[in-house]
Amino acid sequence: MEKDIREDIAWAQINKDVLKSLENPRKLYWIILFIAIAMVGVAVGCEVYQYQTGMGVANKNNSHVWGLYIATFIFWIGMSHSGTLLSAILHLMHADWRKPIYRFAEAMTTFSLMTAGLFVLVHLGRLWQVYYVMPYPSERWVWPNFQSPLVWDMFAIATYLSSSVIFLYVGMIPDLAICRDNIHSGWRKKLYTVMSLGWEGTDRQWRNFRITYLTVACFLIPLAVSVHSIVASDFAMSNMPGWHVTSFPPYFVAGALYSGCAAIITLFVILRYTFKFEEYMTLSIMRKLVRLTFAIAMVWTYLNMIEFASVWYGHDQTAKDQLIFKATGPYAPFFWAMIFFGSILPLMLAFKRFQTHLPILFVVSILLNVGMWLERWMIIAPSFAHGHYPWTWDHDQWPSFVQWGIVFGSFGWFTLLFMVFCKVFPSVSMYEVKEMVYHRTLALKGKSAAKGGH
Amino acid sequence: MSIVNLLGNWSDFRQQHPSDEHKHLEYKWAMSIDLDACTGCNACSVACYAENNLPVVGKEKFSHGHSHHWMRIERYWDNDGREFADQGAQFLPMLCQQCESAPCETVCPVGATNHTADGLNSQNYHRCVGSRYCNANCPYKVRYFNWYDYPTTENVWPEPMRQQLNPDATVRGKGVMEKCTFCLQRLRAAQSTARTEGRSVRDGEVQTACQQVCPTGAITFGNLVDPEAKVGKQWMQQQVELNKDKQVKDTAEHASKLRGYRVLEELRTYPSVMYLEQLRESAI
Amino acid sequence: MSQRHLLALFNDFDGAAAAISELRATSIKGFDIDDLILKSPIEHPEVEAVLGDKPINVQWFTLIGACMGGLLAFFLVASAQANFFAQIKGGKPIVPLPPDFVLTYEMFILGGVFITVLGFLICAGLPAKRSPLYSSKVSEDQIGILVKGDESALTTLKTIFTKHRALEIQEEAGR
Amino acid sequence: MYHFLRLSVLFIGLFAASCGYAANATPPLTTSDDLGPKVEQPIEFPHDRHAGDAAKGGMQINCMYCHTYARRSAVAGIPPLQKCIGCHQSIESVRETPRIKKLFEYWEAKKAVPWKKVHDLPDFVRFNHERHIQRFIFKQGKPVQEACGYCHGDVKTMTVARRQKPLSMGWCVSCHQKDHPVDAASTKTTHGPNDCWQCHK
Repeated sequence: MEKDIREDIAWAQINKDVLKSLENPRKLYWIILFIAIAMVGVAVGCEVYQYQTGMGVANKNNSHVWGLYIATFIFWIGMSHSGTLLSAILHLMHADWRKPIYRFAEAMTTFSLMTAGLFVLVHLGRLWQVYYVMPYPSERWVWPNFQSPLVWDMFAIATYLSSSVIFLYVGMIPDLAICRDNIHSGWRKKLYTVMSLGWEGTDRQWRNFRITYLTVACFLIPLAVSVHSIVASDFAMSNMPGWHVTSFPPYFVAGALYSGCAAIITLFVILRYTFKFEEYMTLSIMRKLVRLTFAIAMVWTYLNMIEFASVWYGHDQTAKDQLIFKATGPYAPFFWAMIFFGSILPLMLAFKRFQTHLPILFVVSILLNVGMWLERWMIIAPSFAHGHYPWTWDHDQWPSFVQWGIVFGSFGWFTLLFMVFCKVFPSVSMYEVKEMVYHRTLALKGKSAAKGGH
Repeated sequence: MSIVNLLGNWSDFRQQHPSDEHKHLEYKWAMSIDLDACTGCNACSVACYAENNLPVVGKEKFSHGHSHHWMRIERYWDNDGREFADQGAQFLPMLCQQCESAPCETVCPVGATNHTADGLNSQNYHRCVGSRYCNANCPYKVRYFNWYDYPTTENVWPEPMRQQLNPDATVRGKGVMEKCTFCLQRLRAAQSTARTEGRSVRDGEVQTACQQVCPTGAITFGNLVDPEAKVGKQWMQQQVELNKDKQVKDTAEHASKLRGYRVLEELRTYPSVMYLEQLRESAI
Repeated sequence: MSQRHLLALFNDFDGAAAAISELRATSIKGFDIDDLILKSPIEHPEVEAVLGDKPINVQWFTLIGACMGGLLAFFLVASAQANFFAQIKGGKPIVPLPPDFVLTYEMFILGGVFITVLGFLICAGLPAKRSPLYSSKVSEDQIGILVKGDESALTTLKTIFTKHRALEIQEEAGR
Repeated sequence: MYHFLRLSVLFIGLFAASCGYAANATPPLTTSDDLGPKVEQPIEFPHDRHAGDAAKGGMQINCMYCHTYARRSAVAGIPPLQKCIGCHQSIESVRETPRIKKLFEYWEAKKAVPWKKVHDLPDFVRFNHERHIQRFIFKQGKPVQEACGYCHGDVKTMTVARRQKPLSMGWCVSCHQKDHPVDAASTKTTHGPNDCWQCHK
């Protein structure tokens, strides 16, 4: 039985190792950062062009009014869910192995939500009027339409984003105090001093911290589920064939956890290498993570089957036609690619030898996410290409380079935010790794004491 | 103020609109289109372009599906699998169905599209943020988005052409959704005149642009509340009822010979446009 | 009589716990056990237990915050729908409950989270100024006990700390 | 305790700020006396001379004598030059004043006076004069200058008309949501329409 973490790491060593990540990452870090900035540049260029000229340059049309933006929006929202899974659900379940990896997963939540938020803006025809969606007392006495799932989205995402940021921050306060104590000059010192709020690890602080962290974790779990259910309502509440499916909310939540877990594997591999976290992000933790991903992949596969089955056995002819269209029409290659990447490929993760093989996991986790992105696209596009009304059936549409460019750039934007975060803030939770080491030591002591007794 | 309003009118606000308690009082605008009379000449579509300041987007944008034809003529070449190619296509003029329970209304995040007291499905361009959810949820796909800034950067109305714009209808900028209004400007003018004279709008007093130009008189438009209106008589004659998602005549044991039907009415949108089926020689 | 602070650093929780128990057991003149502050690099409820029963009040903030958030949202949303500009959505009531409940639920959580964190800051006394004696070792791997006592009590306190193998004892400079 | 204070001050401040904002968000029905933006007209038409009170040397001409379309059409209309000349050709006493001379210059050149619009609404708004005049003057029997003044301000005291009211949507709504009596005799009240398409096109 391999260990999640060595119990003989000195606590001072943990501080040292993690604080080192704030100083000198491997060269790869800078390469990634550079590529990310270049990608953001592409997206910004495309967006400026689209903003100036009109949405037409994205090559959507009057039957395909939504496109890659909404698909990618759902993708990023979905990706955010696994951070909550790791930090909140596993916290409640006292799964100790989450401790070295939950911090960056939580950061991933925050930044992927921010990326998702951008897609809402990019998608809007009149992005300069976006404040109309906010419920604010206006001179005109006009309010947003609270019946619209998009307004629910706005509420849900605002709640989720602010709660995740708070959760991330609150959980980071003790670590920020460590940074404050160990970094002695520069703007970082000031930043950590302000952000650590004068934390000293007193009993009063820990006592309140514990209950606060637990409470916020309890709030975040139903929140995360509700957020993606609401995003699913954007579709399930409509009457389009292919969208009007009652199993969409759980299906979306499963897909969300799935793509999030895959993304955590990817980032795990990257961080482990660039910041030399081999001691903390151990292969044993990776194995648990991969098993979790595998389980969620199978849940997703099951719910996918359920969706197809309910469409197939339901007597809605349009929805049935829609399903056949997906599997055989112009979108068939993408549809089958989604099935392959989403349901077949993860079967590989069931084999022990792949569960800790980092290069393979890196590639596979990216492919899983490609599959999950295709899933979102396969929800959006075919419904527009084969809706209720025959007029839409012969309107072919292929996203233009503007759409692809912005989608491409969003990955750079996310990477940029994430990598900067990992350089500025401790991406491994120091105090919780100490707890983990401590608990292991206690457990070992207990074991040896029990042995001695016999 | 609002809370007092809320508590005071709670039971009223919990009623469905429109319902038996909240009927259309004075007006319920409706249309019927006789497909047997339609020759597919596209005059209605052209009239609509002229009346409502629709931009003519040109060949290339049209081929990308960026056209604005609030009234579009669709062609269907077959009917239940039987080929009628020798008789040419069947035509279906498609416009906003002004649904009583419109799928577009509930989903608009900013409330730019609502149900009016006279049974129209309103669309406010200046409130629209362009989320395009309304179009996504419209089963008929009769909402059109301004993909480009037609009046300015695209310059679809170069200088003397601006003189032909209808001042009673807005010229839309980029990024907003638009759709058929049943020629709202004409309705409001007629309603105002009638109101001053202390009566309701008489049947035939107001015509939509498409109706006005239809050479075969295929389009009938009027007030469904008015018992004298031709459109109401047609609906009655065809036994099509506004508030049903399945008409009694279709559920009868022997399907009736009546031609009236509404498009996709099983989706419970309760559209306000009734079509009269075309009779083909070989079908008789 | 002027009071001074004393910070003792311990290598492990056992030593610290033993020291606190002894402080609690012996009554020292000029020193109140409630003036004792335990500082640790990780949270440790077992050792905190020896400090005696200390109330936690964050959950009351949570309750109030969540309820207020939910109520506020419902009334905001419903009365916004029912204002003069009551816009009819075909086939729906003006104040439809299911969507309003969705928003109420979201704001319930938002209010809960925000007020909980506010309560945390208030209850934990954050943001705070540094206490008079602080060692960065506490954020690393040592357990600190900060006591405040009369000058006369300091010697006794020091003896107890030394007895339990304190690594280091810092003393606030006398005034 | 200190933190309590700091936080309380912050939250009281935030609350006060949002209250202030909310209070300002609903505009008052009438603005203060300050006149709106100045408009340069080709001829400084003295509204006070034509429509003002007799006591102040005005002629108390009914608004709708010149703005004749107001009661029967959506727009009030600017009177044609003929209307001005119709009276002024027989008013010898002011015939030689500079403004009237200018008026006759336009007349002889057969050119319309290029009046500037003072009360200009956005293109997407349909304001129907007829409906408001019918309702307030003919049904309720309100004095003409009062009814017109709801939106145009106290024109009879101005020379060149200026925009006194904000003419914003919130301002329109603030009147529409009030209960107005249906006609002069009845006690039944009703408010203005609140459906978007009544005013927006």
